[in-house]
Amino acid sequence: MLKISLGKLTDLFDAIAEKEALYIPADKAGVAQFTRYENGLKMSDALNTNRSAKDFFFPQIENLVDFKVNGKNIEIIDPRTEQEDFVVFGVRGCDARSFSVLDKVFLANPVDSYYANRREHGTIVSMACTRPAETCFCGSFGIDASDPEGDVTCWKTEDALYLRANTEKGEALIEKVKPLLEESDDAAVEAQKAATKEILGKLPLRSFTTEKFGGDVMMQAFNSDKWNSLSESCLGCGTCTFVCPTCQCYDIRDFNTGNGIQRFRCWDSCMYSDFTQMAGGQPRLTQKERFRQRFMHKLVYFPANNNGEYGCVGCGRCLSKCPISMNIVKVAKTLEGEL
Amino acid sequence: MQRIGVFVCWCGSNIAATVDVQAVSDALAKEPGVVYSTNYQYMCSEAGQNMIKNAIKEYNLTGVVVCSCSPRMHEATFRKTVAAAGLNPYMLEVANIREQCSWIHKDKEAGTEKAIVLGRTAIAKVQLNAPLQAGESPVVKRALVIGGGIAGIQTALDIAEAGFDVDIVEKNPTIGGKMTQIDKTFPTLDCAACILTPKMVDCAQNEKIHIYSYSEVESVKGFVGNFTVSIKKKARYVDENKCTGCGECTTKCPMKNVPNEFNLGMDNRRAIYIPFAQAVPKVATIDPNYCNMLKNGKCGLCAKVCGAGAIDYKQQDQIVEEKYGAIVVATGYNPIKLDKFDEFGYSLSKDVITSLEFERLTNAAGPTSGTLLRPSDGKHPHTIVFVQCVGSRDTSGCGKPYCSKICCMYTAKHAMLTREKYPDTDVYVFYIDVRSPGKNYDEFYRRAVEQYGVHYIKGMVGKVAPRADGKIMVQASDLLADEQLHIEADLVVLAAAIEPDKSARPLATMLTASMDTNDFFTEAHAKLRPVESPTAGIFLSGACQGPKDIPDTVSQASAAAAKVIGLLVKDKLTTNPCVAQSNEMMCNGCSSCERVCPYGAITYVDKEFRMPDRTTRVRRVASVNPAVCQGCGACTVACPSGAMDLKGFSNSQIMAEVDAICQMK
Amino acid sequence: MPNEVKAFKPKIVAFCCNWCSYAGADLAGTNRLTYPADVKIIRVPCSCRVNPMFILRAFQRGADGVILCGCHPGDCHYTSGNYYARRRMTLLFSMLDYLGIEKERTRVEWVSAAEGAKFAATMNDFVATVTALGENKRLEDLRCKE
Amino acid sequence: MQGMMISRAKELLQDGTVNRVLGWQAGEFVYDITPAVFESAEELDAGFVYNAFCGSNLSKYLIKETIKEGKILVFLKPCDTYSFNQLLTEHRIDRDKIYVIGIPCQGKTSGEMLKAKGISGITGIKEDGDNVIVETIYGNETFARADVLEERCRTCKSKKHVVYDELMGEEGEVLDSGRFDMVAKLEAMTPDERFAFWRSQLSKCIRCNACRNVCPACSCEKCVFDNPNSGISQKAAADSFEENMFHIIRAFHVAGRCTDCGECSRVCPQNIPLHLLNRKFIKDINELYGEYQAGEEAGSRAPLVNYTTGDVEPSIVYHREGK
Repeated sequence: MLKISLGKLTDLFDAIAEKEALYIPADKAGVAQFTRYENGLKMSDALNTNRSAKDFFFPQIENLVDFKVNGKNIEIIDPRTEQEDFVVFGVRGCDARSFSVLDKVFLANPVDSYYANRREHGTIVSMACTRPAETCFCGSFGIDASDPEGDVTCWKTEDALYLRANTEKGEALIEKVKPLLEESDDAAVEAQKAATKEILGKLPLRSFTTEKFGGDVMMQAFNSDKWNSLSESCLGCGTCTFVCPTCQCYDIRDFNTGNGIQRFRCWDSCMYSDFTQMAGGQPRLTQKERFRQRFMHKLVYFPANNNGEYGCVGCGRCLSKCPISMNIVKVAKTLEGEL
Repeated sequence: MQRIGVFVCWCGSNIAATVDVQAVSDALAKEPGVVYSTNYQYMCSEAGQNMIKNAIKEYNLTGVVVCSCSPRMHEATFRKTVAAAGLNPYMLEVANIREQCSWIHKDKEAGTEKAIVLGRTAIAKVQLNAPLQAGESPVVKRALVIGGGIAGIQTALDIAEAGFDVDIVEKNPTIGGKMTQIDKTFPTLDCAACILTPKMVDCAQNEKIHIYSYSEVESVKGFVGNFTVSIKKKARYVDENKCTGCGECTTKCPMKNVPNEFNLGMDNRRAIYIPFAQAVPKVATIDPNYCNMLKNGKCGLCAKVCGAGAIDYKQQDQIVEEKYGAIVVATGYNPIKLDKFDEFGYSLSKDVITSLEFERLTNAAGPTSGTLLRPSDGKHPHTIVFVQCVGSRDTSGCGKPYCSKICCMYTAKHAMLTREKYPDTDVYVFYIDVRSPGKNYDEFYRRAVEQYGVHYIKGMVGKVAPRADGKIMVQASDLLADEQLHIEADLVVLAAAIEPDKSARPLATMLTASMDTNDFFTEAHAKLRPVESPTAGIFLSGACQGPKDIPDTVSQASAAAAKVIGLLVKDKLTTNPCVAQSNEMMCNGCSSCERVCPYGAITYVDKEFRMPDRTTRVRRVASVNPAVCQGCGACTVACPSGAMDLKGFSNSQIMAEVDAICQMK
Repeated sequence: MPNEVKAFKPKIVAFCCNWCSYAGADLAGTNRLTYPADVKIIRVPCSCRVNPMFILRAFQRGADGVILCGCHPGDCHYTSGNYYARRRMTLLFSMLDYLGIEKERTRVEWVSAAEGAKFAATMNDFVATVTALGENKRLEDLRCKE
Repeated sequence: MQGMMISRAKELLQDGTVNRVLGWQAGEFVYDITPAVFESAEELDAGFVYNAFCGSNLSKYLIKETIKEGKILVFLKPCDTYSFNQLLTEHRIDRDKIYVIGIPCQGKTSGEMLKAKGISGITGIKEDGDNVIVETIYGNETFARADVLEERCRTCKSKKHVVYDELMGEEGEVLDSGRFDMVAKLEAMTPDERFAFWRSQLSKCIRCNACRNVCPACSCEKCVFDNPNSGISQKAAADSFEENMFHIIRAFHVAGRCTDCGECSRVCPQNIPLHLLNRKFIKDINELYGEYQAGEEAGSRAPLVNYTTGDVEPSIVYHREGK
């Protein structure tokens, strides 16, 4: 185990930022968000960022291809430039797990080269939680918030930051900043882990489980009439989708710049009435169907296609951000009685 | 994708001198959608137009852009050209490269560059043009005239003369209006009644004219060519068809002390009355405010004396609905109330009167049978002071800011007639300016001064104070002599400003016709369309549009009639195709568009829609009447969902123009 | 001289009412009153046809200034259109200012069909104002400026 | 109050006045209240709640609800009644199918405010006079109620119900609680400061459309931003221009119609003070065209579909006080 005193944290950040782009959670205009590190940027004390860390690999908007129009001729241009290496520091256990969910979508054949390229160049430095919120339920998905996954795992104690490399990429990063770090035993880390585990055991959602949805329940769940009342108050906004670390739907659109076309993709939400517009219109005609789609996807369809892995990591963002406080926990709890 | 032809005009050297027309047509040839691009000396010439026609055929053009002078100049010309070649005339756009380019730029490079941008902008627009068809709407061949004064009468007679049915709605029991109260008319001094009453009788006898007397307009729906109007016939408690106008009832009615409005309250009439001897229709009316039978159920004398059995105490207001192709507003004017003008003592002395009251005092059918007597003691006045501009040209807020126009002339008339009939009378006229333009008007005024010895004094009266001995002290300044005057007068006559009738404002709302701040109706164009309201199918006659004397009123009345006739002879109206259109699928039914529409062209209908989940739902959606819409586009911006768009100037067309102008190149 | 820094030429979009200011612009042309070629006119039936969306669109696409010309209050061809335009534009401009966007980049002027000289003077003044402000940065869309 | 509301709702269901009740349903925690429709006494007993976290403005749900059969009972807080009237003005809801009970509101507690004060792991909340005691797995904390109210409640415009069929509690009054102070503060800044402020705020926007979808004034059948034919449809803001445009157009579309219910700011997951845009328009309208409160009176003519011949010229923007 390696450690660095908190007083030298800035040196660590500076050292990383010197070699590659570094992003850390920082408070900006009242909310915690991953921000490109520049000397002096202070790390946020918030439990988690408002937006998840998926943005780094699956940004909200990205150009896929440019068409340059010249009179009656069109030139096709790949807008991608060399991707720089980057480090995302301070990813929580839930978000750290979300990448493996996203990988199952974007790295499955056919591989999404835009996503793969970013994954390749990104190093994840995760941070153990010590003060989880009542909305946290990552434990329901087997995530250990006190010892999160990632290329490097960190623990922040009163006086020091402890680091452990988990992967080759992690080793490489540690190697680059080795002179700043000192060897240490893991007593402080073990103590923190034990304390955090005790708190996790007290969380209101500690016993929440989605187990019932893993079996052969697709039609039963789909046909439940509980969807009517559950979806009744849904506004059809995209808040849950856009703060979710595992939602991966997107739309591809063309923007006419006046001199050409930029073909870009951007996040889309299955909750939107104009989601998946096609020649025949949107296949899910009512908000109930759209609402059902999102939760069926996370709880039933995704595990059915991915060896039982759910499309949720229990980060709790939707619990605190949904304008009408409808969320996956309420949905799962209401439906499980039906199964 | 359109197949667009571009035609760049040299306009001789007007364009070609500062714009490289060859460069423009070459550059525009490269634009997407352009299949043909050329330039020529005079596109508007027959040869130029033939080039366009031939190219449309040869290259199967679906859209045409002409880069030339202002579309205000030749858009119509080129529309006809493309239509002649079989293209929809609205598939044409004109790029203004003369007035807005070659004529204002001296630098040929800059001018050429701008001309290319303007051409590209027109191309971008025409890409999104859609063929438009002018609509048609039928015309109901009947006109309504609101107001039965001399304006309304003249308009109705002229329309009827052309063979169209016309109805007059008059709120009083008789038609005739203000002119019936006037004694003589300037500048000829012929008797008002002698020239008016034959016209009133003509109206009554004309088969094409129907008079709704003692009636008011309740509501107006519809649009040019097709109005539906509800008219309220107020109960007069006398059967119009039975009453012979013998007048027996009006002499027997015991309620003798009803102020007679015809004589402005200077004498009395009965509760059942005929306003004056030549009233049309000559039918009695019961005044429900005074009739004892109607108020208390006692009396019934008139019914007893009526030989025709025309009295009907149970009569009710009646609503009649009629359809009209055109509506003429002729609601006229009234003198303003003078209670705000304490300095003139109108409410302090009976011998301070208005000019209209003076008319009645000199009229043979008036309260004094035409002998000029003071209202207070019935004596001959020996000194009379006329005060002009009472409440006119008044920016203090008490009166009206405008000139009432008629006062100078009728005051000259009053002064002259007084001096002629009563040469021993001293007559003073106080004026700010004497305004006497008009045929024989200035001569008339000069006669009053020079031949009749009327004392015209430039200056305003400061104070009019009645004295206990019956004399009225008039304090005034003579601006020319620069001295204060004190005149002991027997009678003071105030030339009160005139204002539109109070019924005009609610009527304007019903008609969606606009008014100015003084409640005069606004004309469609102050110079070129002076007898039309901006609202199609609504015409203006007489003083409702602005102060007017009788000759002007009659001129405008006939002009309005001519415009109405011009409308009614058409079987169908073609409508401007560049009108608003509501996309019902996106309309929220919120009424924002309806509220900003100056023409009342938008109505709401409940329609059944198939919803995405295959249920049906009734929704309130906007519907634009293309015959009424004038295409301003106010609704398109008021509409938050973008459901309302304007044909020919659509959101996407305008944005395409913006894009083309801003494009980097 | 390819290396010379090009003087800033603003892009100006002018929305003109067909009945007054468009005719006023024609009159300016007829009288050969010059104003910079940077001004490009879009003809609209009435100032009330101009949607705030169009104005933002112009800035997005690279305009440096947008001016709306309509009939003088009281003279609207459609009786009331310019009154609505007046309220809409007042509020829109105030909002742009509130967001810190240079208020001088937007303007409303009432120009009648007879005021060719006023049209030219207005455009000269507006172009000078916008030129002094420089390029529109605060409401630009870089995608349209490549 | 909750008990009174439930028993009155039961009566109205019982006597057939209404066939369902629009209210709030308790959630997992004390604060995650969801708007819900209740159809029976049992459902009301099981889940109906009215507490300091029932912030949702229920009026917009009536658009959907009044399409259905039968009459619905709705509980409206004072500020919700303004939205209700505005929806009536715009013919979006059917008054005949609604029974309105006005309920008092002492201001709603903000979960976001608690979070900003470092609160986490909430297990319960108790009210104690003017204080709020927050129970968490990390211990209890006490706050003055006024300090943890929603922003819109700290600057509450009115405790008066402008429409109801029945009122529970006292008739309230229109308040003057300085709701334009922050707008005035921004106006007093330099344009550069304002630009920096709004860039930092609007750049947070994730275009989730929560503000739009919750807004009672944004009730379009199809929003221009969802309509590919509008030319401005977006699913994500590609750059600062699109961030600005969305919020300018949205504020403009509701200008004169926005009742200042504050739902937009309450629901924004990124805590953007969106109400400051709407309030700017309201403040301008009040100052330039005379006081106007949208929704105060059903059927009133909104300032942007109205005019006077003497209105100020747009150039007033250049001459106004401030920098």
